[in-house]
Amino acid sequence: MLKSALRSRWATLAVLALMIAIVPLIAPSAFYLRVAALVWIFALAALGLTILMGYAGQVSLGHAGFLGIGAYGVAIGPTHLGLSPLLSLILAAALSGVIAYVVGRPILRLKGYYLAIATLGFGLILALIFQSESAVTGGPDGMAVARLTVFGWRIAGAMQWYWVSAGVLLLGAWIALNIADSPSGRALRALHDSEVAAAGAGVDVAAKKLAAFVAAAIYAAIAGGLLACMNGLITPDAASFMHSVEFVAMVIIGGLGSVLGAVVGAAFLIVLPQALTSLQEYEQAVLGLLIMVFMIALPMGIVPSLRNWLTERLA
Amino acid sequence: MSLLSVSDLGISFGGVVAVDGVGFSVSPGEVFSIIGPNGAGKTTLFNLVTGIYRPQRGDVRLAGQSLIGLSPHLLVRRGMARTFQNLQIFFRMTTIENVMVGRHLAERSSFLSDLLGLPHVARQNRLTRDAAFALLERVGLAAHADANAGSLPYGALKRLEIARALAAEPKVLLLDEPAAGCNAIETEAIDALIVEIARAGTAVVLIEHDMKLVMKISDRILVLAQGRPLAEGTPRTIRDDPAVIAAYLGDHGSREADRAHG
Amino acid sequence: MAEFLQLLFSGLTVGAVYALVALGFTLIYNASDVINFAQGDFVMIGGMGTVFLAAAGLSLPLAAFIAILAAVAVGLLLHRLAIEPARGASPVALIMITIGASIFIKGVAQVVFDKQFHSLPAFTGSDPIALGGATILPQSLWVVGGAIVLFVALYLFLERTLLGKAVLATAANRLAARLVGINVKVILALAFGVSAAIGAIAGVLVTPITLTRYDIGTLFALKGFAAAMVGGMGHPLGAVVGGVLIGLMEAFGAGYISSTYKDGVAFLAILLVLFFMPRGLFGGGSVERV
Amino acid sequence: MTKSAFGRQSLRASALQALAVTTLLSLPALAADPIKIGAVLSASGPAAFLGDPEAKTLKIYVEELNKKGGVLGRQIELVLYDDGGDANKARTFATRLIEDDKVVAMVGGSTTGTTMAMIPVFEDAKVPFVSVAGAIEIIEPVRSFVFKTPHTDKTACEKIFEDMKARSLTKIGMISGTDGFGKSMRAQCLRVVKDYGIAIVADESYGATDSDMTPQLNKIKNTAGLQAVVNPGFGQGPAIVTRNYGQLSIGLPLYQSHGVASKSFIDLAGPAAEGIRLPAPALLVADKLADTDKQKTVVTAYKTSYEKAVGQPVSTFGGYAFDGIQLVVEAIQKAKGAEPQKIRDALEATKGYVGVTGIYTMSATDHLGLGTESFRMLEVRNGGWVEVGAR
Repeated sequence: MLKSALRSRWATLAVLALMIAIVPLIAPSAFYLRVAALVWIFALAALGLTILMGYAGQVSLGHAGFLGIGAYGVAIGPTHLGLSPLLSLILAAALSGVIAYVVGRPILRLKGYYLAIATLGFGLILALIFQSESAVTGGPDGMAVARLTVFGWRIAGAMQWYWVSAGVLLLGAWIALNIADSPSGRALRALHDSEVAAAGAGVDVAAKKLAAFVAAAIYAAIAGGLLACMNGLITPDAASFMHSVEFVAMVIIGGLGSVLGAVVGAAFLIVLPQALTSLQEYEQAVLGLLIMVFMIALPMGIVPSLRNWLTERLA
Repeated sequence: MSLLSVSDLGISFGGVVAVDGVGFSVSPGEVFSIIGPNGAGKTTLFNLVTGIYRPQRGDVRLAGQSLIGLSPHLLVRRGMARTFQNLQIFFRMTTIENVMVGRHLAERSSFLSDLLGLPHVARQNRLTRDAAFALLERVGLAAHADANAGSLPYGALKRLEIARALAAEPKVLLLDEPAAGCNAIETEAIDALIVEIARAGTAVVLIEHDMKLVMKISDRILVLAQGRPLAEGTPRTIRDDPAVIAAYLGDHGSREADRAHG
Repeated sequence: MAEFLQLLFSGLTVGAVYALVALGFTLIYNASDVINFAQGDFVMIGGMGTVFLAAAGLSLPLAAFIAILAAVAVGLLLHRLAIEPARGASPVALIMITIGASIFIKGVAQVVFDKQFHSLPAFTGSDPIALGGATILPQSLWVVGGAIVLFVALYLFLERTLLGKAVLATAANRLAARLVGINVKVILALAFGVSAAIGAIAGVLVTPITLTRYDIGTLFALKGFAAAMVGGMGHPLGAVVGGVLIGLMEAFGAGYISSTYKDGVAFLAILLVLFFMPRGLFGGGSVERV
Repeated sequence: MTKSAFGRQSLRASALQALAVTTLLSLPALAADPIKIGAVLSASGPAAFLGDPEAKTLKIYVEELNKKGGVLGRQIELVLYDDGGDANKARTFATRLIEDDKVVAMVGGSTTGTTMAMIPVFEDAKVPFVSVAGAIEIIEPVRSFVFKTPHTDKTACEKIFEDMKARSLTKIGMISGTDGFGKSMRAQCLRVVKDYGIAIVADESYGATDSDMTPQLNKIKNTAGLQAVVNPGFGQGPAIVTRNYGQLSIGLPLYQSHGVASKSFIDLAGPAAEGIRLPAPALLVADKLADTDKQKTVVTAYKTSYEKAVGQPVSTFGGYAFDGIQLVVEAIQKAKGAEPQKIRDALEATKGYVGVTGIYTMSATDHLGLGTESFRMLEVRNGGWVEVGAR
């Protein structure tokens, strides 16, 4: 009973909502709100990977590329095309989905490490385009992004961005949870374990993988758009390989396939560098060490391990 | 009237002929077994029939329509389901979810409505769950419905695979060694289950090494040797066929077959 | 013609480096199914180690030798402390562990060494050799020659020695290898050690050409990984061919088409190769067993 | 006033200090409080060769200053963060400096990208920000609280083209890095090149991490009528370009940018560096400066203390940071207080400040205050820098 309560999607959403509600109450300054808003935004992108990697078991080492599409879409739309930032965000998300749909078909036929290198290559090419097409993207130093305006309300300041990002994350989490417990979600989780058996049960494996890939791309693009608007500037390193790696690390450290895990993983990797600043030049070494230790000691990830521990304790 | 008819099927891998000139047909309600020594091409034959490999020669027809070139998930739609020799269980899911996946084709919802969690998705989930639960009851796994599939014993997983295949409401069910690795009691349960499935009107195609089981429940048997058909007929004719005895059953096998009948 | 030759030399030199890194990837992958993203950092340790030991007054060969030993030690530690305890983890988790290791090695290197670029003197002078209107540096010959020697040595080791055959056996079937009395743990450690040595030797060879810095490993890891995949993961010859191919594509792409998308050319080619041959050039077709 | 001040520093301040503050009412209430100056630099990551010497310079400078008693009788507390070259991280650290650390000024932003990301934070908070990154966009248009110390890449281009014109080199090739520095400088050079009657007949680029540029250089070499080549870029790229340039025996004059102005460039590029010219600040030729040179004292002092503490040759980048923090400290001194607004006003009023990079004279319309005269054209001779040409 308790176990199923802990697993229910309303429990997850409630925990998430609680986290979101508490942070502003205990945050000593706007800096903490900014860090929290970054956590929500990166968690949103990580949620896309939760669907793709956690549910469907398809690795992507190019996720940041789609983040870049969203971010640059929001930057380019108002600057070069005269579109409103909000419309640009929506169009960028759609474009990201379309691109994922087109490249996903050939790429998703690959498996395991081959899929990893193909997505990695695709992400690198995107990052390279953002860096090279200076006339449109501003080149390596990036470009300025117009403020986001939603129905006349101009979003500015840490507090407003905190609530906007938290709201979008909640929506994203709700959708990810909906998928998990639906015919499509079951199909994705099934093909994760056995593609032949899933096909044998009537699941159109290629189509479902593609749907997950597109969904992941849209999540990433929306996160990228929000990031760009919040910072008012976007640089190509947002789409870099290291950020793709970070997203994978987020979903694995948090707990593969767990919605709350993606949030916890994002929090871990966003807050950690802030906490490690006192270590100065040892920061990187400690970061690498912590990633290794977590992967080895908690292979299931933080949230599932914690949940198991809780259910065992309470059972 | 035959439901599934296979004719002159053949494939080679890198010059080695794996299956050659195999044909058979199965009628609704019939239990048709395929036997043969290891490496005779039984599982390859299954993979050809279920569209996992594309045959280089021959034809597979279900209710008169050719299935050649259709991808596996479309075959299910036509009414064909199977189980796997080495288990293909969804280990990250619960027992009942495994069977629910089997209901995939019967489910009415789109990806979009799924991610928006529309009310009819919840209704659909309930319907699927009920149907899956009924199947679990039928194979005797209802008590483990919410357990992680990975925690079930081997014999139970074999039955779980059958339940998942049945969830697609197939006209033809292909079972690849459903009793392999099971103890006597588990084998008994599977044996009863297969008979019951056939009695309900489903055509069952069975690959099995347990001769006792095969001889007991089969209506007809096809013997494969080195990818080619060696003999076909009722359990009695097969048991008495000198070629089969020589090539495959041997002394031990025929004695076992005797015991099954006696 | 001269231009073609110049691009060819350039591509071969760079390709030889990629090939060596890919070879290291392949060896570890074969023995343990792990894609080691810290492979590039062995190259860095080889180069940076030699630079700093030489600066401390050691002769170049001795400095290089100690640096290679240091890389081997790091390789063995990586296996013992990070890969071995995570046995049975998913491939993605293993990738993340090696990426964590790579970040860790870089983090330590920037403290132990520094964050500046460094170079080594060329082994046999830096006067370019003219050849058919093009020029090639003597050090390039060292790199290409070194890659050939290492590849042949690895080939002979795997095919002709009992220990090498044990590595191949472990790669083919770990359980069976254990059953016939092969100490799988030792074999895996050996694979990490040898792989680290190959990387470090590559580092010593290329530093006079490409320069080195604490974080140079990421680039080598990405290109080496790509080379290994183009060749077909797990095939030593495929790794070498893949490496040289990528080196050549980059050089000819930059020379004849555009230098802006040089890195893109290589990865686009990878996407195309995998599109037509999903298991790489040497991976062959595989039949899924169910 | 006193109450809130106590509240804020209660953790750190000893009872004794508190007593001192309350008794010595004639002094400012926070006299014993250190002045907090922030710095966000790319001390690691791809731009580490910028951020690393910058970070080291700031640390050395602040330590020395504090030993001498600090400024206005108060110690300086340097709050230093490493953004790893990531604009998003830089922005977060900038927020942290303002919101949490409450710094009164900031020196940093190793790259143009990170600087641009941080500018809005400081503009909103009205805290002066002295950038150590190159591009001209940082101070054009002028932003009230944003200053910078490095020469712009435009000035570097002008200096190079002046020299080319003097040597009547009119058809040139360009090979630029695709990093922020290389791209920005290439764009500036293209903008001003016509003013000097020079034509760019070949225009190539290379990736920041490329290890072989012979393909691109070969293309340039085969361009008809070529008289010289210029290489806007920083990092290891220009060193490899220089080596490849020598390997292909192109033999024409090669100009590098101030992006490689450090002795270590000569070490990396090896013998092929011989004869190369580049625009650089006086810092590189400290020992060869005439005794009458205004910059001689400050340049020699910085060079000596940096090289003694770090054990590596000075670079222009460290110099930018040195000038940055020095400008801020001078401004605090002049303003006789550490309020951000006062520091800003004093910075803008900087007149004839002699730094290691050049002599700064700022105004409401110029938040850099350096001209081409701060650059010296140097040539590599016998493995060292020599000043050439008229200034």
